Amino acid sequence: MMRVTRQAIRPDLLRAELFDPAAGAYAAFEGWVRNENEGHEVLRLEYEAYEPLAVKEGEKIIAEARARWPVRHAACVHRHGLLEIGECAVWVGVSAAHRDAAFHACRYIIDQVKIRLPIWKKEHYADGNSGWVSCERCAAHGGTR
Amino acid sequence: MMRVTRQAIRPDLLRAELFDPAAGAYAAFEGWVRNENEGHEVLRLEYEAYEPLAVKEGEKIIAEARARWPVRHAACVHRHGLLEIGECAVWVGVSAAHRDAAFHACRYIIDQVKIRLPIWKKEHYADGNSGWVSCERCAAHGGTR
Amino acid sequence: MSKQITVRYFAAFRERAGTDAENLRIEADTARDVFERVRDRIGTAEPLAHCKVAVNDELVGWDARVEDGDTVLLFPPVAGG
Amino acid sequence: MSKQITVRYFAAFRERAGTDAENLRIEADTARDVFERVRDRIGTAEPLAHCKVAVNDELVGWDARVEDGDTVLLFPPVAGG
Repeated sequence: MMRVTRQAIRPDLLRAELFDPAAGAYAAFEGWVRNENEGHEVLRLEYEAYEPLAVKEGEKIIAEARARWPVRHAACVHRHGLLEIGECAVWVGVSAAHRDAAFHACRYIIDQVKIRLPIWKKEHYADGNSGWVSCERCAAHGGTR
Repeated sequence: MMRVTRQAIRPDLLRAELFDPAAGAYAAFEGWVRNENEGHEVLRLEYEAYEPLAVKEGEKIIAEARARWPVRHAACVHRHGLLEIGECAVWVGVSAAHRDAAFHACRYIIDQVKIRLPIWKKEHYADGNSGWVSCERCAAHGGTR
Repeated sequence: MSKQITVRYFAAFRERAGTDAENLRIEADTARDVFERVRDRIGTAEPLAHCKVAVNDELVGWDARVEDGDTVLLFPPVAGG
Repeated sequence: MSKQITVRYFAAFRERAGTDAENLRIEADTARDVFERVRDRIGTAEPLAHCKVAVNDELVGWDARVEDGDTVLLFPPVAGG
């Protein structure tokens, strides 16, 4: 399940969708908006997403993870719009019988989401400037990290 | 922060304790009671813990993780008593500037918790039998996995 | 032979082009041709390898053919998460 | 020279011993000696390497010395998580 939304992400509700009596392990990842990037004080982040393709590509990534590791359920939600420091920009959750599969699938999904989804972010700095985060920096440093 | 408790684990509340404006990544793990182990249908699990030492050893594990990876906050809660299928037996949460540290620290903590804390579990089976899960099986297969 | 192509711009490309989308009549066989045709318009020196392209909502390679009436989406380097 | 040792049993050991704890007057220099002294009582063939021991709430190795008045905690193979 992949969703791209302007609504606040609710990890507590999303987690409940992955419950399964055969699942002994649950691994989750969240990307939070942080207050600093490469020495610049960041005030907020503006995410732009092309929803139809972001959803399609996200579903593909989740299917790849399911094919590689024996997981029960896997899901990802990416938010867009204007986000404040501390807000959740992306959530990934995976339930599985065993923890090894849950951890690996969770890591795979967030790593791929960050480099493949048509989503962009603009940082708004304390000095009044703003700038789009580019892929080269992104590849080396991550976004919400 | 390490806690060992008979109370139900509330991941939503625990997660909030790890918020940090400098954290761009949050990784979490939960062990859920599953309905099957090695071909036996499991009805519930009974955890026994020796609290004083479990807390002390857990704090040590968390300190080791903090020394190895640059994390902002790391915490673990292990429950004991009688747990039903689907209930959360253990929770680990880590916030960090970057996701690599969050994932590694989270994995390290749960791996060590499973083999070092003075905690035992007895499986109650559908056929009326019950049995303590022993370490040899545990080392190979995990408990809640 | 010129084709009618709708080009859509995103993020930094959209800001530099000053528009979300435009209809162009251009000579173009591939997605790459479309990008090169508008490169000045979106004022970027970004190498193609860092950008992505979709034709009619399918992510494709830069060698993908474009046909008359297609919509080409030009994506600057992505940065999700 | 015999010592007064309080031995505490956990999980499977507790069930087999039929008690949480007992006070023993035994000849024992190390934690290993205490374990061997009660091995029959807790009816286990578990190798020492799979078990853990604490003296006065500190996890220690099996070679740790025990003194008169110590409390020795015997832990069967753990299985947290």
